[in-house]
Formats: sequence, C-alpha cells, structure tokens
Amino acid sequence: MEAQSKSVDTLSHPEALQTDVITLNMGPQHPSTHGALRLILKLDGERVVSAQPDIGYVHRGYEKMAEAMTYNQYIYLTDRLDYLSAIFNEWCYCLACEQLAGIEVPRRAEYLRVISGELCRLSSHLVWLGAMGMDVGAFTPLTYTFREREMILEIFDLLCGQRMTFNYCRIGGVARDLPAGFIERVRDFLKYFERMPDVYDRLLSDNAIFLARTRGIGTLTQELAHSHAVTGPNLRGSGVSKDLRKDDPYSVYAEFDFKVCTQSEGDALARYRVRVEEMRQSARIIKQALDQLPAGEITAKVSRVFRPPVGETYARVESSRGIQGFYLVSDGSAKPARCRIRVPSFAGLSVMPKLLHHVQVADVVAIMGSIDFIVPEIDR
Amino acid sequence: MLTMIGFYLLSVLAVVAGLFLVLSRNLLHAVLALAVASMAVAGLMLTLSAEFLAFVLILVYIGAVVVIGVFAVMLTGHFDHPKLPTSNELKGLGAVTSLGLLFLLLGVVLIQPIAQARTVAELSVKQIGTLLLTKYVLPFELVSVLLLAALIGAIVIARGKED
Amino acid sequence: MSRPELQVEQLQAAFPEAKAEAGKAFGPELLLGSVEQLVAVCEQLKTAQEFGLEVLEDYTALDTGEQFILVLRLTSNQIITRKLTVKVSISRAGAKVPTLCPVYGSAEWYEREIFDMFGIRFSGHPDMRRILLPDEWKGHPLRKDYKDERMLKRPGA
Amino acid sequence: MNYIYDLSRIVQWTRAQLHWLADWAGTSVFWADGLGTLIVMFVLFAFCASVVMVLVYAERKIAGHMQARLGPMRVGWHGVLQVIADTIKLILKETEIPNRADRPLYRAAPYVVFVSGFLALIALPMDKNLVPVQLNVGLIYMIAIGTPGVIGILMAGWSSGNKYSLLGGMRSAAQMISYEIPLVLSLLGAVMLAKSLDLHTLVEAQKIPFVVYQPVAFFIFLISAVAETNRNPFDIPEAESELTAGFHTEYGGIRFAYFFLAEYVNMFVLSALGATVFLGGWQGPFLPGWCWYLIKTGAILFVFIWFRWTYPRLRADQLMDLSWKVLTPLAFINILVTGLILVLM
Repeated sequence: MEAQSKSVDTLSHPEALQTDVITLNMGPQHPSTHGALRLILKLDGERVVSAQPDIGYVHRGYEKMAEAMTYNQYIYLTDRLDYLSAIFNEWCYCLACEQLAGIEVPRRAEYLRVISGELCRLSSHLVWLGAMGMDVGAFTPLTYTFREREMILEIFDLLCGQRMTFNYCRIGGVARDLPAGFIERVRDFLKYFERMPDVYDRLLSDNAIFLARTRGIGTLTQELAHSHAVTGPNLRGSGVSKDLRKDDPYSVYAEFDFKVCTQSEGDALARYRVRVEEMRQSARIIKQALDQLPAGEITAKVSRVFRPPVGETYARVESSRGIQGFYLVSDGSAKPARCRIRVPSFAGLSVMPKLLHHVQVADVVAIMGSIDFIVPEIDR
Repeated sequence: MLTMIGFYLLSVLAVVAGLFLVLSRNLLHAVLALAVASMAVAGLMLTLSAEFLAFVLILVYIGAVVVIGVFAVMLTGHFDHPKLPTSNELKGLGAVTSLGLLFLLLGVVLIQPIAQARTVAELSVKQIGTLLLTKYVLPFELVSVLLLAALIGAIVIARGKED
Repeated sequence: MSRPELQVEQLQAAFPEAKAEAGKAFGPELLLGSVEQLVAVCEQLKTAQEFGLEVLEDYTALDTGEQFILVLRLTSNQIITRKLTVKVSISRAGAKVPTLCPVYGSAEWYEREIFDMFGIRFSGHPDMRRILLPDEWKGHPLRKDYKDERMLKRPGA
Repeated sequence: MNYIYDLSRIVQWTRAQLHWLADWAGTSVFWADGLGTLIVMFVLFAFCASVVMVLVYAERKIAGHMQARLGPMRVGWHGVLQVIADTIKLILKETEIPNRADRPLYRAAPYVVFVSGFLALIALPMDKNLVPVQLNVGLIYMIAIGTPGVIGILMAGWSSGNKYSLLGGMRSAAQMISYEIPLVLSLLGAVMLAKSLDLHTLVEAQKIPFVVYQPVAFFIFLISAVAETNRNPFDIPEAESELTAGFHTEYGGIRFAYFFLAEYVNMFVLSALGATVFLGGWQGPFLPGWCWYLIKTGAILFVFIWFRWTYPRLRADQLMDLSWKVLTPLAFINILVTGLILVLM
C-alpha cells in the first residue's frame, strides 16, 4: 500500500515494475496431466520459473501387495500399472518369475507374447499420438487414432476376452492359444493400418503449426537423458539407439528384422517422429511373427503352486515407454520376498523440472505430452 | 423526444459512473466505471448525431485506454485492498486542475451558442479527414510524433536492462 | 572400450575394497564393504573410460530382516550391453547414506522413494521428502516390521 | 419476381402497420417508433438465437464428419434437436458463484460480452432495404462496438477468482487487441476502393466483389477474424489443455450459455462483415439478397469451423508474432499499394 501513496521512480528501480510470480497448481484434476498428477508451476507471466511434479495420488502399494500374494495371483495386478500397454507389465513379471525358476518358455508362447506385445505397443502409441495432438490443440487426430486403437482392442477382446487389462501371460507361457480367425483378423488390420502412419503424418507433422509447437521444444540432451535414466522412445528421440529388443534381445526378438528408430534432435518433434516410426516397425514385427508362428505348446510345465528357489533376478523388457523392469527376490516360499518394479515413466517424469525450466505455459503441455508418461505406473 | 430522454438518462449515467470512478476503493471497479462513463459519453454524442466521434470514443477509450488500465491494475496486484487510499498528497493540485478545467468548459459552452455546436458535430467523416490533412496537418503530425515517442519510451522502460 | 561386457577381474582390480562377483541377475555384481564408498565408486564407474556406466537405471532397497541392502542397477547408453549391479549392506538402525544426486540425476527421486518406503535417510539430498505416500504418513511400508491396523490379512496367510 | 422472398417488404409493411396503429390510437409517432425499436430488437434477438442454434448444430455435425464420427444423432432427426436440448439443460442448471468471485463483475461479465456482440448485428445490411440501423459510419461502428467485449472477458477472467481464468482472460484480451489492428487495417483497402465507411455503399460499390481486388486484405481479415473470435488455431485463451477453459472456467448454466452465445454471435458478425466488405454482401444473381448474404456468410463460417477441427493451437508468443510481425506490416503494405494504384489510375 505504500507504493500507492509514495511515487516510485520506476526507471531507477526496475524491480518496482516486476510482476508477481504466481503459483499455479496444474492438476491433480487437469485435462493434460494424463491422470492424477499435480504439477506445481511457478509462473512469471507466461513463463515457467519452476515446475515441480507431485506424484503419489494413485499410489496403491504394488510392491507391498506383492509380498502378500502368491506369484500367480500377482499377474493380473501388473496389468494395472501401465494400463495402456498392459502386456509388457505381465510379460516382464512373468519373465522375472521364469528367470527365477529357470523355466524354458515354448517358442509358440514367445511368439504369441511378441504378437500381443507389439499390438499393445501400437495401441499405446496410438493413444499417445491422439493425446499429443490434443495437447497442442488439434482435436481431430485423436478420433482417428482411437478408431484404429478400437480395432486393436477388439483383436485383444478376441484373444483374451479383455480390451485393456488382459491377464494373458502366465508364468511359463500364455493363458490361451489363438482363437479361430485371429490371424486373418490381425492380417486384415495390418493391411488396413499400413498407410495410417502416413495419414497421421499428413494430419500433424506436415502441419506448420504443429511443427512450430514441437520443434525445439523441451529438448532432452543426451547428458540429461543419461543422468535421469530416461529410456525408450524419449531416449531414442535424443539420438541414442538403445532398444532392448535389439541390443539385449529377450524372448524371440532376435528372430525378427526391424529397425531401431532414432532422431538426433531430442525435442518434442523428434520424440513424435520416433513413435510414429516405431508404429511402422511394430507392424512389421507382427507381420513377421504371424508368418513364422511355430506350432506347439503354449505353456511350459509349471506346478500349480509356483515356488521358485531362493534367489533373485532382475528382468527387463522394452515396453512402449521404455525399460520396464521387475526385481524379484525369492525366499523359497510361494510369495515373493521383495518385488521391485522399475517403471520407465518414473525416470521420464523426474527429468520434467529440468525440461520445463523457462518454457512457456503452453509448452508445458506440449512437453508433458511428448514425454508420454502414465501416472498409475509412476505411482504404483 | 426519444433522443431527449436518452440524453438525460445518459448524462446521469455518465455522472454517476464518474463519481464511482473517483470514489471506488477497488481499482479495477474504478477502471470499469471509466468504461461505463465513456460508453455514456459516446451515447451522448450519438444523441447529438456525432456518430463518428462517438464510435471513435468507444474505440479509443474502451478499446485502448480502459483495457490497458485493466491490464495494468491486474498485473500490479494489490488493487482491492479495503484500506486503499482514495486520495493522495496531490489532492490540492488535482482540485485546482479539475476546477480550472470545469470553468474552461463552462466558458466554452456559454460563449458558443448550442446551435453552432450542433453544426460542428454534424461534420462528416470526409470533412474531418480533409481538415486533418490540410488545415490541421501540423498538429496532427506533431501528435503522431509525440505518440511514437511515448510508444518507444514505454518499450524502453518495459524492457529494462538486457539480462 | 575394448570389451563390451564388464569382467569380474577388471572390477575387482579397480575396486579392491569391494567384492566383485559374477552375478546372475543383471551383469556382474559389486558388493561394497561400506556405504561410505558408494559415491566415490559410482563416480568412478560413471566417469572412468573403462566403465562408462552413466545411467542409474534403478536404485532400490531390500529389507532382509537383519539389514537393508541397497541395490543399484547401472547401465551404459554407449555400450548398451554393459550392465552392473552394485550392492551395499547398511544397518537397519538409522544408517546415514550419502546421496548420489550429484552423480546421477535419477537418484533424486529414487532416493526419495527409498526414504518413503524404507525410511533410509540420505545425507546431502536436496529434497528429502516422501514422494509417493502422503507427507503425514506414519511408518515406511516396505520394511518387514511395518504394521498397520488397516492391513488386511489374506485368508490362509 | 421474388416478391414473396423480399423480406424488406415485410419490414415496410410492419412499419406501415405501426404508423397506422399510432394514427388510430391517436398517439404520437414517438410511441410507434419506440414500439418499432422494440420489435426490431426482439426480431434481431430471435434471429441471433436461431443463427447460433444452426451454427452450433452445423459445427458439431461438420466436426463429427471431419473426425470419422457422426456427431449428434439421438435427439430428433440426425440430432437436429440436440442444440435445443442442450439449451434447456443450460437454462435449467443451477448457477453457482465461486466464493472468491467478485460477485457483481462475475454476474455482469457474460452479458457485457454478449451484448457487445449482439449490438454489432444491428448495423449489418442483410438485403438492399433490410438493415436495422442505417449508419453512415457503419464500419467504424462495427469495429468500435466489439471492444466492450474485451472488457467483459477481462471482467470474467478476473472476477472468477481463479488463476486459470485470470490467465485466460489476460491472454484473450491481449490477443483481441493485437488482432484488432490487422483486422481494421485489412478493411481499409476496401474502404479506399468504395470511398465510404457506410456498409450499404460498400456493398453497392462491389459490382465485382472486393476480394478480387483485395485478396491479401481478405486473407488478413480471415486470419484476424479467427483470432478475434478466439477460435482454433488461435483459441489460446480457452486452450483447454493448458487453461482448462480460460476465462469461463468458473461459469456454468445460463451464464456460460451467454458466453457460448457470444462466441457464436461474434463469429457470425465477423463472417457477415467479411461477406459484406469483401464478398459483395447481398449482391448476387437469381436469389434474393438476404439469401446471398446468408450463403456468403455461411461460406466464411464454414472456413472458421474447418480451421478449428484441422489445426493445432499456436502458442501465445507465436500468435503475437504472427499479428505484429506478419499481418500488420502486410496490411500496411496492402494499404500503401492500394493507395498508390488508386492515385495513379
């Protein structure tokens, strides 16, 4: 109030013209936080001074729950970590169990896992693509990508009776063999889907406004990516060709011919390009897997009560968002002594304060969208 | 008759809004009162069939002055404190200025017969334009230069030192 | 950078105070003698040419009942097949662990999570708060001695 | 020939009836004029409401078909009654006022915004003899009367007591002010050609629509008009992914409906202005004038809708850059070139 009664010489005191920094709580209920995430933004006008994510709104104690459940009981829970690409969670968990007990998974089961996993990657990237368009203000791509995603979900419905939380993988294999007509259905879909990445490209990446909104935005340098353990498409968008499917092949990935897509820029556009290209590669992998699908058993002989020997393991798979890891410690009983879940989004989000430093409010949304995190997975 | 009723209603509105503008403790309300007052004055001009002036008044006073005012008030904050003083140490000077202005205006009104003011108001846009670019070209250009200087000055102050 | 995989002998030679083993889970295992070495060892693993492990992929803890074990998974983004597990035992009674934040950026959140779940405090951490649980939560759930009257007993357990 | 479609005859007839009524009742012409004004206002409001209803339905349908879906289908044939159902819902809804709101401003804001858009309608010539108020500075009126809308948006943004609203309101006002400049400048070229600010004369002067002579100006006008109405790709004030809904985040029920109404009225007004100044207004062969007026306005409106469902959103600073660094200089150059050609010819 003193400023009102005394005249302030603004030229010699520029701070008198300074505007207040306002604190803006983005979330936990906000359309672009993609779940119950709170982002505490400090704004100077339109510019972000600091951004601090606040997580834990959907913490369900997954790691604690594992200690009270048998190995088999836990499988269906893992679906609810990254619900957009649920197969990878089950797959990774089952992989960890199999490593613990030294179980050899039949080749047909591995193929089925690859097919469902890559379909899942497709659907997850489709959701991401639509949401990314939405975040920068284009509503239309969402309806297109959801149309295709719906087809994939129907395929999953056919495969395991569920659209999102599949509960398909089992320790030692998968739950069911392919239903009749499945292969034709997937082939039809792939034929249809072939030209779709180009359609999305025409919708978004040929658009000058989309380019202006994403190029040079939220640049994730390699140093930052290394330091914050960023993995998956985000890392590949920064020019690091790291893909477990290629570099540390698990399952039967070594038998497929596909490319690891990278972009060197590290900005939101690069991450977008990587994901669109990954969709093409996933489609290729599915096609090869369908062609080479071997006959045989779909599950290994595993006793009903799964009791792995004492020991520990750390299994990793390349999920749609990066490296998903399960660290299981067995004390010889039917329940894990410790189950640690390494999720890609956790690291992806921890880099956020660095990426959001000194950007504009509108870019916050674009950057968050381009990083592609899943809140239930972060909170576990 | 309709115009007469309109004239008196608008006059009352203008005065009330003006008083509210001066007396309100909430800066934002005050600025908005200025908008209402400008609107009322523009309406008065319409009743005097000075359409062009009326719309220019709306454009400049509401579209520019009031909006900038609202921005300034919002950006500085502290605008609705109940203890906000409605006067300051320049009270005396302000009184003298406004009284002087009042007498000046009264003088003009008394000297000029109303009828003549009517005809002036009925000048068409074309005539105003012609006058601005012939008879009053020098003041017009001077005002432009002044405004330009003010604009640049404002930018210099707002930018501050390069950081 | 001749050999992509890290060798146990190489590790043992570089860190004589620690114990290197051929681990089964995730690359070789390096068992540190004391937690004070942690930062220096990680610094060397990250910066030294022959290791180049610049990614802290995962950092978690384990409650064995008698002690806590900190488990670090280090990988490299340059030589991608490279991986290493670093383990260090600490006492359950309020041991102070030096923070890894200056070495690995990802450690900041991982350490907050370990604190949240196990109550292990990290000295020098810039923001030692709970991360997943609410700030007013009592206890640290992943400790084996954690009790909560709201916890349900599963039938047969 | 098009006797029955000539709406201006209905207007003349109504006026004659009113005067006859005044004579018959022995009252003065003043009352007849007053009653006439009321009728005009009522008819305009009805027109305005029906235009908005048609527009909202059209927008939802067009959006639906652009997005590989159908749009509203349930209420009425192909969902034609959907808008009415929505209106009823909005009217019946309980209106709440946030605790931290500045109540008088909060209440007033939607009406300020709406009235400002509505008043612009009265100067638009819809047909040769069909214009509610004939103004010889009609164009300046159209530009001036929109400005209180900015104040209304600022009022809404500030009085809601919500940071998102405040940011949205400020962005909106900044945007509208910035785009008003190229918008006005783009219209000047046409004014120079017609040598008049009267919308009626402007239309009459267009034997060939001015868009042929002034393509650049029309382009600038179109972009500025989209920005002026805060629609995608310039819907930064409302940017639902960042600011949830901008200045009307805290509004609901009938007050929200007024904002909604205002948005579409503004869209219509600007499209109609574009049709009047650049596309030759009510001039056209075969059909009666008001049909041409509606067709041309509809064409521009379709472009508005098309933009919205195709483009992503620009960022605030990119938006300002576009206005100040591209459109404004371009508009000035356009005026200069037009002036030069007019002088030389």
